[in-house]
Amino acid sequence: MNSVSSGSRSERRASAGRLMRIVRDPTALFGVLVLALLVSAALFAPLIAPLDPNKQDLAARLLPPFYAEGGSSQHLLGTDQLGRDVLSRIVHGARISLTIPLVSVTLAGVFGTAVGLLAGYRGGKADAFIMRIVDTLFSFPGLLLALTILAVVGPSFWTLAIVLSLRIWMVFARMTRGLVLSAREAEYVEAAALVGASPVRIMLRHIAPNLTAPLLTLAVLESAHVILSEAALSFLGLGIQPPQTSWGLDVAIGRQYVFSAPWLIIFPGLAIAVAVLGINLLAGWLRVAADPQESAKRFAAAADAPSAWSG
Amino acid sequence: MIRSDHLLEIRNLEVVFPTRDGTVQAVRGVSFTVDAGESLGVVGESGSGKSTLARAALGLIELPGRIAGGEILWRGRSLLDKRAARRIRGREISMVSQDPMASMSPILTIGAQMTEVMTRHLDIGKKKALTRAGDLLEKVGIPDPGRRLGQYPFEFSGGMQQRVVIATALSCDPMMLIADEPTTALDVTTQAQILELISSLQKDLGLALVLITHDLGVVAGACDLLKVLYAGQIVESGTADQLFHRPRHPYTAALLRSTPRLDAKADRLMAIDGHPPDLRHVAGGCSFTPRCPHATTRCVSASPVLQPSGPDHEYACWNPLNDRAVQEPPMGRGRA
Amino acid sequence: MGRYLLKRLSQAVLVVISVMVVVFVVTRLIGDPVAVMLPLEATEENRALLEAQLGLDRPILAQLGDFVVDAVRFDLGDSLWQRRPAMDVVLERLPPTLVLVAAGFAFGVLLGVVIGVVSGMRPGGWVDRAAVTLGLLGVSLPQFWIGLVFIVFFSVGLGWFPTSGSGGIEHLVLPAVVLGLPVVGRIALVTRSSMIDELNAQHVKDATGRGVSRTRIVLVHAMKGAGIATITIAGWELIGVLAGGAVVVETVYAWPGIGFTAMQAIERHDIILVQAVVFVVAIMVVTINIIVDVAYTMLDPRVKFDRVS
Amino acid sequence: MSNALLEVQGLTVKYDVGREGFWGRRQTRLTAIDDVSFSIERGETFGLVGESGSGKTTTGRAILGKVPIFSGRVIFAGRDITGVEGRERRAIRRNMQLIPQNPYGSLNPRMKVREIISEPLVVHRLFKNAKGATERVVELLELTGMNPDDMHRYPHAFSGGQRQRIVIARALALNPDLIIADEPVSALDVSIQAQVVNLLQDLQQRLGLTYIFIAHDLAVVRHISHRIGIMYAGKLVEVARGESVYRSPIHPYTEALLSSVPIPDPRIERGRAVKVIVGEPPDPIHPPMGCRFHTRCPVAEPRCLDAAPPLEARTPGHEAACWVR
Repeated sequence: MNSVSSGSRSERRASAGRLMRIVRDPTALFGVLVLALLVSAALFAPLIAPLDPNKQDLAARLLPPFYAEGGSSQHLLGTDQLGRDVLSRIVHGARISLTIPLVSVTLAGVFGTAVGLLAGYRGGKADAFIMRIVDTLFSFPGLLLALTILAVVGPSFWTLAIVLSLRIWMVFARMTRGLVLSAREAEYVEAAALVGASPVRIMLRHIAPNLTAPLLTLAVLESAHVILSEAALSFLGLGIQPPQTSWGLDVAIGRQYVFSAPWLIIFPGLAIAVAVLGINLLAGWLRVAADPQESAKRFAAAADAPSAWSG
Repeated sequence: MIRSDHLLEIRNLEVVFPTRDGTVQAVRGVSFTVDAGESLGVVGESGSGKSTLARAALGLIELPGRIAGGEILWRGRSLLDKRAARRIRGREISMVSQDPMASMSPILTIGAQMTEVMTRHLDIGKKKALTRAGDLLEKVGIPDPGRRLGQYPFEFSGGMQQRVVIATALSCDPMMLIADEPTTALDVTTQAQILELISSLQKDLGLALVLITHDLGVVAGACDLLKVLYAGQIVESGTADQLFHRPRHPYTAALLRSTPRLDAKADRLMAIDGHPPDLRHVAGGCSFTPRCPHATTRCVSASPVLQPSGPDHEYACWNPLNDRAVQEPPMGRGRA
Repeated sequence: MGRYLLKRLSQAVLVVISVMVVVFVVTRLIGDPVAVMLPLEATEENRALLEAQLGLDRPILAQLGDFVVDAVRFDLGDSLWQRRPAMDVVLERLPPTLVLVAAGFAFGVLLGVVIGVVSGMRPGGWVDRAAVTLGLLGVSLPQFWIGLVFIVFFSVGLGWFPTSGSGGIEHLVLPAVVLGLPVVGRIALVTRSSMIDELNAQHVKDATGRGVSRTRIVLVHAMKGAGIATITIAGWELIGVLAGGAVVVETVYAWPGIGFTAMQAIERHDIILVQAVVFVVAIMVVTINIIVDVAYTMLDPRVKFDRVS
Repeated sequence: MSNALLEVQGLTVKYDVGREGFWGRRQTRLTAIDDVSFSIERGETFGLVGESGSGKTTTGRAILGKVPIFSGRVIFAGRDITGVEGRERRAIRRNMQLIPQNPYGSLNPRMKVREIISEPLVVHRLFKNAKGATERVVELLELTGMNPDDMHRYPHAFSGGQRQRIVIARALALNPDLIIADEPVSALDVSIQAQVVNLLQDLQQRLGLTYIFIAHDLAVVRHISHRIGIMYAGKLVEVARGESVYRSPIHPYTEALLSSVPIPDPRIERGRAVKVIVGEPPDPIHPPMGCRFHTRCPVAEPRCLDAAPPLEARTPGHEAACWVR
């Protein structure tokens, strides 16, 4: 009724303008840059990494980073107990630490979305049955169960990726179902049905476009969870196994030298933290950017606060 | 202190709301007064600034909105001072808003919400406040108040909820009641009940009433004086009789003619072409010009100001309608 | 209400059974428990003996039946490592975990709610920005890493707290704080955003218009509403702490709880003991779920009304 | 009544709203509309008025086949279309269209006006795609008083009144016989409301449309309708020509409803004795026995509690359901 609501009727902005706005949002920009850096590190690891991550040099064992006494510019972040270059290991570790979330989230996203679509669109008994299973899975003791499974089945890249995707597919299913249900309630969907549009057309033309942005945001957010879970499992010895390397595994190995060579845990851990923070910032921004109502609300709530601060 | 003999005096009020797509000038230089016991109707369509005006009068404009100019005086004291406004809200001026369901907290009992105002403003304890709350409920026509006080808003029907909101508004014996679309969310039979309640309370308690609505029918019975708002400005103001029967501003007249009436069957409604202006980009001149059948070049170049035309009557128009062009029902015969 | 509780309880039992069936399927069908448990040099006789001992030579459905019946009787078999009932081991190690979880969770929720409420009151201000940054860090930093960094910094560097083990309150501080950090983050972010929603709700604006004081609006109107939203999240957090965080933190600090025990059991290939831990944690998880639901019902009159009628 | 375009006979709609009893054995049903019968002639506007929960919207939706019908029949152009589903129902939609209440929600924000208006044409294969239907879209936009260039814009660029014109253009795309307008102007401002009401009247004259005009605003309904049906708590209580309803209402509820509507004229309003009816509409899950209005009726008698009065003709063309009057 008041003039504000009638004044800001712009529900949809061109996506080009949306992309431009990320540049103006410092936190989102930070997230994007961090991710770009890590992704390119993973893609071009052999080019970027100064040394071979598995090359041992027992003469140069446990060298401290460059800034500390005894550190050298050859090993910027020091070396481990076998004389391997920490920086090179981190750059290479990005490959596994970023592929695992990519694979797990893709698996979970595709499966979860399919299940959610089925539940949301069919409704009735099928919906009730599926959602009962999903609810039950939400009450499972997550990490502990994953540990048990990995202990029995044996950890490998694929078992790890699958176990991690088993822990999160329900999130996609629940969200997809919710989105489908609320989109089905939309008046323009009913209007389309009333002019005689077929169910397939309604699904593809009117409902599906509402799913992409939120699901993409969810996928970004869930990959942060997967990175943390992979790191924790690898740290506990049930994730990535040597000679492969991941950040969590490096921390686990460095743990034995925590008193004498703390840089062995500091830097790989920092890599995890920065990656997850970057993803979380991006997800926060995406959520606001994808939802015009939300962004208008934020604008009203905090005149010029950066949108990603909404968490 | 600025002198004012009126209960409420608003001078040249300007309220703006910055949005991403530009700053909305919601209220643009509005001045008026309300005296004790008066009943004033403020009529306008959505976006006319009527709700903003109500909230401004209570010091309730929230960021990013702000009062960009003017003065609001309550019995001579400025309400632009937040602390003064806080002292007066609920005690001397009360408010009833559009949607009673949204107006009360869904998770607190009616009793808790009625007494919290009293224990703050009146020097009484919780127990006394509760007794008083029960009396008030009875007064607004809610049976079995003792039991009702322990219930939550969702256990009441829409009409009953609005009665509770009214009772709460009256709990500290205010001098003025601002009712912002108090019956818009209600059914017509309930609306009749609530309007009757508000009118009788106003007379019994000697309240000043400011009734804000888009519905001309609602103000016709309840208000003696009227202000017509368009695009954030008062375009005409006067007694209800004057405005309903001898409107001078073309917008007032057009509004009356485009309203269908139950008591008169017209072949055709006289619609106003176009739509209200975008208040983010206000052009000079009279805002109604693009929709006005009597507009001239002068209307585009210069803004008319409110000028008096007889006791209690003002309008802002360069080409006012003839005073004798009496608008008697049934109206709107013939083609647009 | 009675019908609702009954329904919830039967769902809880169903969840615990499903968890155990999953564990059963994984251990007996996908994995080979005997191969996992026996040392590499074990002979064929050792193998047969263990199979008979575990009842693995019987038909799979009979095994499942035994497994479920035993679980209902709280008898999950003897731990191979400790050579006594696995359930006894778990129950013995449970109190330290409960102490740690209680301390970490309380720290997380209290600090998280305070930060969330304070920052939600003035979104966009510097307090809010600091709080949101803290919240984001809380959910972004890997727990095991923070644990180790704290050891390096507070134990080795400053010498304030012991590096590991249990004992006095000084042993509890670091693990509890580390366990609670992600909870602080998420609770703060959720409380903040529901505070913002509540404070922008029409009923809060109208309460201001009615003359309700700002203090009462924040402390009663907004916080009660936000609290209802926070409770659900807190329930999820507690489950996460129990079934995830505790395992990691106990391992980092060698805290003698069930999480640490589970890791030790995994290292020793003691599947029976791992199963017992999963079983007990599953029971605790469903109990928390029920408690959260009931708390929700009691706090939100609308829900109560719906469910009773 | 052979000339009737639409005949509704004993229409009853019940919704399942939950379960009762400790074990939830008993299904709770809400009777949204109960034994509603009326018929509409070609080219006529039939107004359906009532307060919220009276069942007016459900009646419209039941005719459109959007809610399951518990009992009764809907006969459209001589054909029984009760319970018709799927492909056949989609074929019926060509002749029967809806104008919904909310002009903001009923247009897909991701589609351009051209795609929106041409969608019915495309789904009924009158044209291959939105581009092919452009000429017809231009025609429809002009018909509804819009600028043809508007078809390249998204709905958010338009005001409420313009959006409602787009909605009307879409409804007209297939040349339907019957249009069910469910509160088509209640979300609009008075000055815009008049534009849309006038447009609907013009279109009826030019295209020979038949309307069911559902609204809570009696004044608007009276203005646009030839005949009016008054609903209360799921029952049709009175049906008559607009003039008769206003001048000589029979049912006490109709009388109260008319008396509740404020007249925008202070001289009339001040002198008028409003017959305020007390109380609230009944709980639809447990409606009162007998006549549903008896709990609030000023003239109720003992027999009103015993049985529901049938809707009967009192004078030619004027039906009412009341024992007392």
